[in-house]
Amino acid sequence: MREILVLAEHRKGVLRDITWEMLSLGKELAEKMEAQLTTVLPGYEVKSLADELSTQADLVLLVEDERLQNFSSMAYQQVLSTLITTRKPIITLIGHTACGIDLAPGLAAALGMPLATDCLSLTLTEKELTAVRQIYGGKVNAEVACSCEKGCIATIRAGVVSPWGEETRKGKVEVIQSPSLEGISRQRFIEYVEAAIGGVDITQADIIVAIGRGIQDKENIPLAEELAKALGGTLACSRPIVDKKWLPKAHQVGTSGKTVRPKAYIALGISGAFQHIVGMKDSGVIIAVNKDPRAPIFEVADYGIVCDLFDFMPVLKEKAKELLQRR
Amino acid sequence: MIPAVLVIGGGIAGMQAALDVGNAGFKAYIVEKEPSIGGHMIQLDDVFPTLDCSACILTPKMTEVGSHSNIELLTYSEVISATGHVGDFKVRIKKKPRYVDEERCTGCGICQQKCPWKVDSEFDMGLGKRKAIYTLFPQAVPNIPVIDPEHCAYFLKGTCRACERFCEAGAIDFQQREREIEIEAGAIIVATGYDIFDARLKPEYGYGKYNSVITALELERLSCASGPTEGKIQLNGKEPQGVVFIQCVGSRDKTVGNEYCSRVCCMYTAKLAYLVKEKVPGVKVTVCYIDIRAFGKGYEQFIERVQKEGVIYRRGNVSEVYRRGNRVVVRAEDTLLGEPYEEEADMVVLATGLVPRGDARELANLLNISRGSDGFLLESHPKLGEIESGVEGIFLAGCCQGPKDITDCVIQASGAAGMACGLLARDRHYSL
Amino acid sequence: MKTTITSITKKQTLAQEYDLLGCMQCGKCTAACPVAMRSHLNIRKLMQEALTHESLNPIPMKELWDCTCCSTCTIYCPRELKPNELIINLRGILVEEGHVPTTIRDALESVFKQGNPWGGAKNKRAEWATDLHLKDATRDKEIEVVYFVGCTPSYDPRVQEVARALVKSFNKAGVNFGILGNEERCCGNEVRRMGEEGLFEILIEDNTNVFQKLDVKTMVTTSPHCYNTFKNEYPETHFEIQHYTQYVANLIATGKLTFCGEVDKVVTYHDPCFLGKQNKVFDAPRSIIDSIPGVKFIEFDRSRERSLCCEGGGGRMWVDASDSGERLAEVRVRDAVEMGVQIILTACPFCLLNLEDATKTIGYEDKIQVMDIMELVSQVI
Amino acid sequence: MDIIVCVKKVPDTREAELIITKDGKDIEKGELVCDINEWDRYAVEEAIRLKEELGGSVTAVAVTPDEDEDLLRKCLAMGADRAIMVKDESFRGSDAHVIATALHHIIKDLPFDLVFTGVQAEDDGYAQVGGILAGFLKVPHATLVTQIEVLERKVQVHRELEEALMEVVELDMPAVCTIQTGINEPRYVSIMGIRKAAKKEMKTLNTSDLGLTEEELGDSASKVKIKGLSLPPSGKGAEILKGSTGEIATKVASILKSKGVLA
Repeated sequence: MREILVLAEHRKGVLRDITWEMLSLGKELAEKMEAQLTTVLPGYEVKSLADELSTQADLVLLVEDERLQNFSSMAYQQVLSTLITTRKPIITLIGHTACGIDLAPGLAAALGMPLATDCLSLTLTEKELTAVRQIYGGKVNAEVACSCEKGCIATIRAGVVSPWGEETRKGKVEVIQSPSLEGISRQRFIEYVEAAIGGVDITQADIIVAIGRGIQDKENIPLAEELAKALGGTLACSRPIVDKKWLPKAHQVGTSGKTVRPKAYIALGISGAFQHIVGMKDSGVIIAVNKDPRAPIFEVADYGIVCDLFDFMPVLKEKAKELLQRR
Repeated sequence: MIPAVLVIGGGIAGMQAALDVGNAGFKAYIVEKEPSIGGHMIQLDDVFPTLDCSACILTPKMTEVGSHSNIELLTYSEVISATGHVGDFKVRIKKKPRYVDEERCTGCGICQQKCPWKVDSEFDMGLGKRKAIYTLFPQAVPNIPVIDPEHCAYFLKGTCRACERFCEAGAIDFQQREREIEIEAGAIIVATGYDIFDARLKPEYGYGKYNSVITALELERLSCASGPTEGKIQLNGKEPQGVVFIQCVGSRDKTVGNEYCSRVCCMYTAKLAYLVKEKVPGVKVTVCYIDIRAFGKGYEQFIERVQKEGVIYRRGNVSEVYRRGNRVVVRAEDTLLGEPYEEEADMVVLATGLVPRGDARELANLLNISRGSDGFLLESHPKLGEIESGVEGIFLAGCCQGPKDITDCVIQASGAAGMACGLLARDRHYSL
Repeated sequence: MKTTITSITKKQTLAQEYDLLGCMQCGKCTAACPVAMRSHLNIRKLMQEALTHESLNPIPMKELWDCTCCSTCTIYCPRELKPNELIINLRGILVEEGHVPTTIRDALESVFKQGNPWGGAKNKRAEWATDLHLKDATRDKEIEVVYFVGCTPSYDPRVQEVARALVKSFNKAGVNFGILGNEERCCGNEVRRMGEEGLFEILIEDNTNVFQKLDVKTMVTTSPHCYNTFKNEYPETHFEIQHYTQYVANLIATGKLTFCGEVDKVVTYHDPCFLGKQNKVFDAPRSIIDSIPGVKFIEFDRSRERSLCCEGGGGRMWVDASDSGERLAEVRVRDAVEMGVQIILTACPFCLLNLEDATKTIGYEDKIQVMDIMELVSQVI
Repeated sequence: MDIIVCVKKVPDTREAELIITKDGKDIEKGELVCDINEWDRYAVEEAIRLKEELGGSVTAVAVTPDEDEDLLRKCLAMGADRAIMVKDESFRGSDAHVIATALHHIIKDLPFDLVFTGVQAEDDGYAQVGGILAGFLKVPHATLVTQIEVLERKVQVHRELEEALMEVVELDMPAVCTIQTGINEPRYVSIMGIRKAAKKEMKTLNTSDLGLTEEELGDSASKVKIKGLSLPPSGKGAEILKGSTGEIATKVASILKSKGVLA
């Protein structure tokens, strides 16, 4: 039976959203290719997760081993390469996450398979996989293709596919013996560490005013801070601001920062790298201010303002003050 | 060899030189630009380190000069040309019109009382007033007033003549004209003194912009009992609570072309600081200095005494003075603490340095003597010939040759007089 | 982390280069320094350290970046030494060692890559003037005046207004002028002061090559910073360099630029350090202001030679001071408000930005306005 | 501690308006300014910091179709000890697999304790080279590294996960790390520094020096090929608000109000 293989990603006993997103995408591909949707769950004492997965896959391959308790690219690679070699799926889907980025390239190299990473959408034919990706920081869309005749691997960007959210399959769970996992001791998981969080919790805010590179200078941050204050909101930022150490990590929105869902999200001078967009796309209303009309942020924003944010900030601040005073 | 010495300048150096020459039995002429002899010293209050009253020690000397049988005073006069050579100089002198007949005037002073026209007094550094007919100061020698035609109503409008009406001696003479005379002398002693550095050239101190920023000489006049405030240290009728002295204003400063140390400012600052402390109860006095140069006899002890009186010495040059409310702020670094600071004050006193007289170049050309790169008249040798000018028969005395204190002026003047007399005496010896 | 320091400066070299033996440690430099009261930067002490210590390691001296290069220390030095240049030299060591604040790093890299420190794209330099249809000075040989716009007026939307206002005046007065368009590059004044001497040399060479192709008599700059370096630091400029205030003052004096309106406002003028203190251009800007009908002009207490630095020079547009405390631009704005001034005028992009920023940080936006002289002029011509 | 850092030059597209070439497979790069890939720059800095702390050497390596000497000079100026550039026109259009193959050929004969790459490149953003290279070299690896501590024959690294979480992983050396931005503050490279670095060793090789065959190179060897590029329409999705700044601010305020977050 032809197969679409999806790697189930989980951490600390919980399946991650990306897994459901990939299953959703996998279901679409499987239906088109008349293939079986199979998901692989490497882990230890994760039977319950396998049951969960079975609601949206035809087959769940549960690989249980104490050494698979936490994600390890070396161990996962062995599990997957063994399975792929024997089962020969048309395509293997992995999340373009911290886990997938660590795993997929080495896996592809070991199997000699083509790998398309960070894909937004996939089209599969008998011979070819076509993927849409973003390049140049999201300013250009690229259509890339590779052969899938001898199998292929794709990593999927988080948050671009909607999960089904309901039971679509009644799959069975098959327990698979873990491979020998030789040599994995050269890479050892030690622990998880929470990034230091300051006094703020941006996830609790109703209004977020977020700044990006466009703020230009640390000195300009107070201007945004004042605006946030005037709106009764909280200041957040994109990754470069934290990289420059202009704001503490606790303010960062995005994959490596916080995911936020405020009622309103105002993005000031944020171009909209996907790592950021993932962290805020579910906000109630998104208003983006950017000089560049082609900035990717406008794709997710509900309202866009193409102007210099330094012109805009003070005016909006005044407007907000006015409104609040009237109240 | 003409047995007479021409002394140019009637300040302390010129007076001392003339007295020594006169006492040696030679004729001495003093040519003085101003209407009276006395020079800068007569403007001072007390002198360091003894705290003697300057006028008290100087007026007897002035009187002696005025009445000395061998000394002829040519006040309100200027040298306009000189020819000849050692032993036989011919010097032409311009006598400016006083509009007062020197022969007739009795010095009663009624003319000054009756003159209705008030003018800022140069002698009081503009802090007090004089009349359009005036003597520089009450003890002026000669005690003969002059009329200042730039302010006299008669010269300006052709009316008034109050002085003429009240002068019982009939000495007022509006018809007087400038005259030239020629004097012959065997030797010349140049004792033309110095000018005070113009503090406006250091705009960062705000002199001329803020009333509370004054020069040290202005403070001398305020402190002087005969001055415009009768010795009270006051500005606009108020005593200052904080006084800051800024040293080295116009001295040791290449930006204004004065690389040299003015030698007297450290000591006169200490003296003035002492006087302020003494006269104003509770006043805070700060002296901002670069180094303290107290090398004379008793000077170091004097500085110590002033410090012990409570004057705060802070090492570090002041960068600027600016306004804050009704007061001014002095900004400096305390270089000993390595700490910049700002100090508020009601009075800032600029210890302005000594600069060559404005006409030093003209005088040097006229006498064919040299000037140094600093603009002062040049001695023949910096160590061994501080008195000789380089032209035989012409000697230097006092601050025209470089900044120095009263003590050194007097010494150099006596030296110059001695050398001049020696020159003249050489000839007398032969003729005997 | 251990750091290997390869170019610690030996005292002999510094002493010779900056005549440190001539320093009398009077402290006037530090006293005059606009940031000394708030910063660890003590230039007098630094002079002594450079002289007496065996070697000087500037790497831990974060305060070196506090200097605004206003040059007051140098202008005031009674021994005519150049303390400011010592700071620039020490920054040069930091630059060579790579130890510069990231924002300075980004600015310098942007100058190298894009020809401006603001990160703007090289080929968007003349975008501000697209709708103005200005002559291209690199092609049009008939041009008499080259208008050197400068980086900040080219890219900063606020300061672009100044360039537009100046263009309006030039057009009104019939000046035959052009701009260098995308061939214009950073003048390097700030680059030199950030210690990047190598990059400054490249900029001199590149700019001089462009200038030499032009057969012009006069170049006019918006910024006093460009004016300063062209006038005093470029070895070969075969034409006359003028700051716009000088050029416009002359246009007004010769009757070429006339006014047709009135400004009923109380204004003052803030002297930019690079125009006033450093180049003694005090009267030209004042004569322009005086000629604007209706304007009531009041001087700041600290004006002309005694003007207060806005803290925008010497790379300070790209780096924060190492300390907190009231910024001088804020002091300036407070003073102006107290004086009853409605508009603070200035003639430098950095002063404009800093002063305007200060009105906001102290909440005086409604009380006072900050404008470039040209902006006010353009309202009434 | 011998560290090899793989670097790449990329065009700076942040402020630029991009134009797609006629063949639709690339963007016009003529007007764009190129510089070291942001992630690689952090990688070079990290390598140099480790060398400064622990001794050893840093070798910068680039595989490129263009004359990228300036890229490697910059790495040398930052503090790398030597540089190797493999230049071949056939690298144009290569996918990560080909680049990793070439890098593997260079690195396999060099002594090393660590190999660094950036997590990804600013241009294609594949995030593959480091992982594939580790596979070829048969050494353990870690991606998205934000902190490195060198211990006895092993390194302990922090990997950046999602939701502000970090994973601490230990790797036996030799190992490959792909470096995430923010791990350090890359130093400035001065013009003087670049001039001085001219004295340092820089080797330029071609593909035959590496024993690479044509089948292993170029577009034909790439497993993943670009079919075509397109520009996303500007402002897709967002309703662009127009008018004066004041008008826009009023609209924004009413939008916020309608969402119940203001007043």
